Amino acid sequence: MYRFLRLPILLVGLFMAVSSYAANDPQPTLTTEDSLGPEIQQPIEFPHNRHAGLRNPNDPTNSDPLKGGMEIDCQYCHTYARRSAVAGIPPLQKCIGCHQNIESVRNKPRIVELFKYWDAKKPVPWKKVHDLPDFVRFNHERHIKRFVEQQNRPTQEACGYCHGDVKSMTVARRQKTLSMGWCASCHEKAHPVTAAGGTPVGDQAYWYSFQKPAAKPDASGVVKAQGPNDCWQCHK
Amino acid sequence: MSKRNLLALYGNFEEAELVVKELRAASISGFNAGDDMVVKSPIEHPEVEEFLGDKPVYVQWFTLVGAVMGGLLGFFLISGGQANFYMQLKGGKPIVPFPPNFILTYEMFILGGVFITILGFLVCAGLPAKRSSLYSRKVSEDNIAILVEVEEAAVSAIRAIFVKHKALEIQEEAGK
Amino acid sequence: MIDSGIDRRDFLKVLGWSGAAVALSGCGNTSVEDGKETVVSYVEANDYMIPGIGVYYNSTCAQCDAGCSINGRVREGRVLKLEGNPDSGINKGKLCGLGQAGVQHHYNPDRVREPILRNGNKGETITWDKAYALIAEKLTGVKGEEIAFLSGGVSGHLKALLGNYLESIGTKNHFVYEALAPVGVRAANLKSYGVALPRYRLDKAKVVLSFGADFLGSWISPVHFSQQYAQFRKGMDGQRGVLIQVESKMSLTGANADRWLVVKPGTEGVLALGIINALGTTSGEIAELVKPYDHAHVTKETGVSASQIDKIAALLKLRSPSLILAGSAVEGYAHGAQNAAAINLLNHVLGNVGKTIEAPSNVPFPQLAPIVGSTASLKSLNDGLVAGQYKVLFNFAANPVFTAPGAFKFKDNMAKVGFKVAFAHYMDETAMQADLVLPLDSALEDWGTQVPEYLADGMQLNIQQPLMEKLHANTRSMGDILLTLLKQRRADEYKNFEDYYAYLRGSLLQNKGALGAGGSDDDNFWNEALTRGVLKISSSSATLADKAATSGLQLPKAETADAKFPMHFIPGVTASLRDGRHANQPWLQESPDPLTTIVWDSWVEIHPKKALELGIVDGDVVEVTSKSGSIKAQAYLFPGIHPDAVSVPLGRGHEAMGRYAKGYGVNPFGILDAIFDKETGELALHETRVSIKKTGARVLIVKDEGAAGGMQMGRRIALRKTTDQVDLSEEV
Amino acid sequence: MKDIREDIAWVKINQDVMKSLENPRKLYWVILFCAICAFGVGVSCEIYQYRTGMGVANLNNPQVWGLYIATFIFWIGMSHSGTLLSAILHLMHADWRKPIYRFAEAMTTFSLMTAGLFVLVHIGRLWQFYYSLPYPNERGIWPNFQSPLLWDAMAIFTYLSSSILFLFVGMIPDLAIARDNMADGWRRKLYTLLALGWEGTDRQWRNFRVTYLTIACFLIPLAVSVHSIVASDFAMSQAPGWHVTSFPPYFVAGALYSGCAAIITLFIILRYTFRFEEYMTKSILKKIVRLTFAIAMVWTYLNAVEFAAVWYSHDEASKAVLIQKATGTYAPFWWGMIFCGSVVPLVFAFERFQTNIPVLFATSLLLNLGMWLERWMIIAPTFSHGLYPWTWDHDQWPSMVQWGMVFGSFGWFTLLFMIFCKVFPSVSMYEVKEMVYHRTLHLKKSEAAEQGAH
Amino acid sequence: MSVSNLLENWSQFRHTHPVDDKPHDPYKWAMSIDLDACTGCNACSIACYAENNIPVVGKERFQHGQQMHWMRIERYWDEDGREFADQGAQFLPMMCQQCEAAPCETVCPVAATNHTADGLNSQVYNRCVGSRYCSANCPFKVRYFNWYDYPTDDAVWPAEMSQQLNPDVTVRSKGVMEKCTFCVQRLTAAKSVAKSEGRIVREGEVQTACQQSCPTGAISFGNLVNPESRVHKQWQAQQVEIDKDKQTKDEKEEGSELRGYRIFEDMRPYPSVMYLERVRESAV
Repeated sequence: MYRFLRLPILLVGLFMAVSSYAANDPQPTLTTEDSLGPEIQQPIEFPHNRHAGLRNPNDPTNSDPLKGGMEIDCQYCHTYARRSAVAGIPPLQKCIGCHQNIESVRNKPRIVELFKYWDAKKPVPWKKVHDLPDFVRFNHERHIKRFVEQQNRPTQEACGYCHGDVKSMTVARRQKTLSMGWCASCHEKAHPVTAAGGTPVGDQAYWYSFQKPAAKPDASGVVKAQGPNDCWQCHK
Repeated sequence: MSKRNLLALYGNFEEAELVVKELRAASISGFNAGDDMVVKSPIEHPEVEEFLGDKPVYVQWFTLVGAVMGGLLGFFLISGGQANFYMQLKGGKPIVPFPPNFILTYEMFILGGVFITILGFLVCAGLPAKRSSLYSRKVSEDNIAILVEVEEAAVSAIRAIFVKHKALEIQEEAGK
Repeated sequence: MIDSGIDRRDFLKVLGWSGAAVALSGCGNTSVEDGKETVVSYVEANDYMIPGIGVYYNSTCAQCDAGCSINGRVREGRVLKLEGNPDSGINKGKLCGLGQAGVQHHYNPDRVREPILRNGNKGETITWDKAYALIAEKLTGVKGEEIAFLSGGVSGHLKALLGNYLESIGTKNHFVYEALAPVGVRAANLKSYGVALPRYRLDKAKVVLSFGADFLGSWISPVHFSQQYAQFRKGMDGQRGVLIQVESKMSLTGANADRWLVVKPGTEGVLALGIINALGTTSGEIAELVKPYDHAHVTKETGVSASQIDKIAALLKLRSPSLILAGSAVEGYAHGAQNAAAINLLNHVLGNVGKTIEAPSNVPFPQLAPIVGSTASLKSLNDGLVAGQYKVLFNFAANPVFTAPGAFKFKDNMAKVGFKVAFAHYMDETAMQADLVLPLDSALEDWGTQVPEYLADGMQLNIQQPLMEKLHANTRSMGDILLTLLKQRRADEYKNFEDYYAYLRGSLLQNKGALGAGGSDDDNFWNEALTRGVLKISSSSATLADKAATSGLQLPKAETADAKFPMHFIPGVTASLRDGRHANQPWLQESPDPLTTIVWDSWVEIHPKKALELGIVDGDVVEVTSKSGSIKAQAYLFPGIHPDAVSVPLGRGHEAMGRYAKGYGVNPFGILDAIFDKETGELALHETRVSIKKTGARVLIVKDEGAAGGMQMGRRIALRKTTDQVDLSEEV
Repeated sequence: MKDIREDIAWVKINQDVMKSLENPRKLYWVILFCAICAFGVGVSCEIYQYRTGMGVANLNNPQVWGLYIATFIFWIGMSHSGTLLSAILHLMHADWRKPIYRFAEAMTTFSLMTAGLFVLVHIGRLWQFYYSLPYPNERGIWPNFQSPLLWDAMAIFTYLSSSILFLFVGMIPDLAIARDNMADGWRRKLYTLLALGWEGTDRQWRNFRVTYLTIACFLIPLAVSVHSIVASDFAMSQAPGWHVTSFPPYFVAGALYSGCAAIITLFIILRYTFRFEEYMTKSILKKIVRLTFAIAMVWTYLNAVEFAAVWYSHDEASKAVLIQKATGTYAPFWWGMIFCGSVVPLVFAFERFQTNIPVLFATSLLLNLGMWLERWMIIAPTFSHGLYPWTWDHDQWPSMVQWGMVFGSFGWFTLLFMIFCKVFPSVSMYEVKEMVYHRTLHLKKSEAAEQGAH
Repeated sequence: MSVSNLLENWSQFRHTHPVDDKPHDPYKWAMSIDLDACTGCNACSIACYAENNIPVVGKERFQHGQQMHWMRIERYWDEDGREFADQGAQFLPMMCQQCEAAPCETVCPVAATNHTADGLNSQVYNRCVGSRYCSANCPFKVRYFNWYDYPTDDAVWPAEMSQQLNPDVTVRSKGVMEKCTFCVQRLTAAKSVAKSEGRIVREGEVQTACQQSCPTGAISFGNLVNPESRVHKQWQAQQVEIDKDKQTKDEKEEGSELRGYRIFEDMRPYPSVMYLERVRESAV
């Protein structure tokens, strides 16, 4: 008699399973073939790997750019990130500042192009790669402060949370979805207020939002708090 | 042993009833009045159940399961959604407030009940189904049809009963 | 060199800001869009230029003559918002709505962008070189007395430069015209206190009795007075200051008064003398003067009840010091200066001079001191125009075609001039009549210095500096234009000054000793001045006289009603539109008039009683006719006006000046009769008599106020207590 | 007078009803064309509004809702009588519902669909409508389940889908009849598909009966909840004139009322258009009319209760709204509503009018007008005369865009209804047969009893 | 959706605001407006236009009641039928009251308006679908709907004018609701600075645009839970408590000498703006 109950039970079960799975995992993945955002035509193909990439593993002391990266810190060029909500692009004078002394690449087409802009006193019209919708206001400063200054994480790791493995790219491309659910998936969790080795700033109470950090460390010995979750943190 | 279908049409319900009674009474080998006989009628005759024997209906169990699942799903979907990220206070109310959730649970309860009931109906009534090979459009007008599925051997006995009761029309499936 | 300190002026040039993309599509598109937008980036940037973070520069507000110092927020090379500069003694970090709308003057889409040679209604864009050459050509062979230069009030280095230019072309015909200048008050003050504008100290007064001085709205230095007013309301020793306002049409200040007294238009002086009479503390010639002004007489003339006069007199006696102000509403009559003098007398009687009326600072550099404008000056220009005396007319910072009283027929007279040059920001009514229109930099792109006429807090030289790069390549600073024109005449003398900036910097540095920075390094001094936006200069005080200026004080008898034009016409001066020069700033147009909440249009204020008599209801289009013309506007029933008067606000009714000004409202200047103050020769703004008539049309009044008409319907929204019900002493 | 003739032949029932599916008359095309035109007006208004912004509707900052929500409630209310009455009468074994319930249920479905359009039309950013749907998404957020609008959406979705299922399930045997009687063609294919292979076997009928009964049981509380939730859109808010405890029953009564009025209207139209005089008898009409009268009096009572409650309360703001309704700008409409809603139905009290078709037709239209006005009078006066006097508006009047969409909605409804009537049997054939059958049995029994008595 | 989260933090989800034991800490932004100091000059309103990218709608749309001023200055007359307004007018700046229990929040179908941890009533433009229910339920009617697409309207923001737009504030397109935010962009910036220094925002460190421009200083704004703040002191001096729908001072006799009140307090929205009653001299 329960013969004909099988189908509906199966269907309902399937529906429940799918919906609960979908509800638990709201993060979409990038659907392009190489799991990266679209390729972008920049006025000059800036080789991030050359500047920020790791040094030649065979000869770590050799910083000859032809043989590997130079491991320049992200913040050497993107200096605004730690001081402003926007990371910004270094002013042209910064590129020139180094390149006017590097004779070896002076005649490479990209560098020639760069000097053309300099001579014309025109800024390079770089295209935005991680271009969030206008109503989203991501604050670079806060994230740098939290991860790099407060928790002493390496810059490339901290930046890489959102920007991906830029040191291996030439022209930067998006690696994460940057969807709201993706941002939120981090903010909704309780994180340690300071990581091991991190430097506490002030009395630390001021970066939580809905939940106050616990007064005492939990069993594992860390004080945890949830990331800010007001809509107005990012949308204004 | 191959089986064959026979269909007889009758103009009114009383006559059909007599046929059914006789078919049940007659012990014809290869024919089981309980399983092999189907009565098709243009309207719903509660009496059919009486003379065909009480057959259970399971639709209400679907209803129960559907309604309960709908209600539970409703409540937990809503409360979970509220409690999940961007759990923010609204209008000074708790993040998971009961009155609105009950209202929505109530609606989901009904929604689940109705949907699963329909599902149950389709399952229990065996719909959608292919049309059986013997069917007369007169059934959808005013005739009552009696469809039997019998062993080859019993066909003639059945047919005799049909004829005896002055069937308006008898259809017989061609032999295989 | 890359890293060396970049001069502020050069800096604007090398910034090379690329991001023209302004985020406009606020909240439409929701997906991440890589590579569609360009990043804001610079060629070179100073350390403090961080994308995403605003930089603040100080400058001076040019929206009115008060001389508030502004603090402009600049981000990514664009000025975004103006705020008050806390270092300024005048506005101390605050800024009124008019001042804040200055960015809309700068970004106005209707600015003139190229020099235009006009021929009738057609205009032809020409180059600056051609324009300069044209001026030189037109001036050759023209005698000095055939040239007239009309300007608004000017001060600072621009004034000096202008003076030099006028001298170089040999003319003395500099007409300085301000439509709403307090001329009558100045004259009376000179008589009573020996200075034109003393420092009023509302904050020290316990009672302020203001005769038509809209010091919170539009009078002299409203932001400064508002701050004083706040202090005055808090009061000393928990005793809240009392404000009584006497006027015929309620001003913003009147709306804030504890008692608003409506008087018959023009009889403010009578009431003042009546109060002196009621005080009963005088003797000698003053007592003699006020003797006829007993209660019966005053009540009959002014309409103010005897008990009210006694109450005021009692209050003035009880609380001292007080401050009596004579404002713009009292000076607009043929006996305006007399009116004001009668009111000033009350200060003398109450002994306020020296207490709440203080001596102003002298301006140590007379060449930089402001020349104040008046309508009398326009009148003499107009007379000259009628006589066909002028062949060349320059116009700068004035719009007489719009603001001259209709009786002047200024537009027609101006046509008689052979060559008219207008230095203009917009194609306003006067520029439309000019032959050559030269586009000026906006106040936020320009260099300059300014000395306000009313020095609120000691001598202060205001610095004006560009907040951003020029918006339009072909506009010029007035200073640069004058310098170029001067070089046409006296090339040798000015060859050292590359441009007006160099002139300004040079002459300030030259005088830095006198400016109180004798020892400091040039660059430091200059940078400090730019950073602070104001130069506070120690200076002597003028001497204040306390004269019982009774001689010649004679107020006219009550005049008999004019049957044809029975109503008094009071041109309303609103805080945001003033004489209409900023009517093309949409924030000001859309900012509701505080009293009527009407926007984007003109209206005729009529007292409800009078309206009932005439069968007029809200929104009826009425025709207001004077001897000189007539205007039609919607009626607004207003409980704050004398029943025998109607009022139409000034500032609207432009026929030119771009999309936000043109065609909104009517221009009451056009129906003003040419009646002048007997003493000062100034136009008597309030002396026009009108008749009003329903036209039969009716419109829906565009206002913020809802259908409840400013009533609370018992909802407990805006509550009020009286002073005997509250204890203010404990308040924070 | 009988609800139906007992001697009517079953074959004739099939024929009569199937005839309504045959080639339409000219009049049908005319009506259909008009409906399309009207709908077209509505659609173009919406396109204009979608592109330009809601401002073209001449809504303003206190008056944010306007006719859209008023008409939305109107259509929701209209939807109530069909399914709800059908379900109640089914449970009560009132077999006179049988000839009329099909079109009434169709009316429910279509007016709900029309109401749904108004939700969409009303939304300022229609292109972001999906934000209000609860589904897991990449934003990681859910709609606000505390909002009565969401309850509304949920209730309407449930009601609409349940009504459609109820209508469909009840129609399966008729679809089988249509399938059997239809010549080959797309329609036959359609009916074959929709009939799901129904053959009228005993197993099918058995499950059918239970299912139909169960859904009817669910539909009654559902229908009541739908309109009381619509009422809570208002009653849950703080606005004067809305924050009234009697709103939910008031809305339900109003819904039944307007639905019944609409049933009368459509009854008369169908009776003439498809010549259903045999089935849609005056006797049945009389029953509906009496029911409508009863509901009209309930509505009148609840209306009076609402006014009385406001009048005797200390809520000055609500009182002000009431006074404004009776004397202000909206007074003509408000009194029109009282007249149409409470006075006009008194016609139904007279027996001779209960079967007077022209009178009933006119009256039912007036009732509908009254009920539309009622909804408007709930919305507009509260907005224009709300809590905060400063924002009281100056005689806000809906623009042509709003009127166009209201007009268009009637076109849309008519369009759907006209198509339905041509595609699906608008009288339930098998149930009329049942009705005839049972009445015949009853007749026989009573005849037998009579003879026995002799 | 984690049901485990629901069960784990159940007690947290059942807290109510502000009457329950859930105090704002460390921030609760609040305002107090001294109506005696307010002169009705409109400087605040224009400052708000400048700071928050508020569109100027023009005469025709204003006539239709579609104005967008987040801060409006209301002017009330005496209602005793006097011939002249000889007691002056009453001005009242009205903007979003940032209610603690905001009626608008519960009714938004898409949760575009919520209560933030620092006590603001947030409005998220990009989430808004434009049902306008919040405005319908707002007792103060301080929510403004974008009836037209102002960003693309050349009469509102021609290319030149659009350069003035504040990049910190989203420009609202058609179909979204907007309202006063207490200049949240300034608050966030100030909080960010303070966070980096490991402290809370100091009194006076952040000002709203209206407060900054007000020539008479009628508007005080600050952190209500910071005992140093002027707002805190004012609320305390006036004995106005945020979580009361009837102030205890009103039952006491000396309370009647205090000027502090909140509009529509008895409807229990718990507004964050306290007004100080206007005072009139009784001697004249």
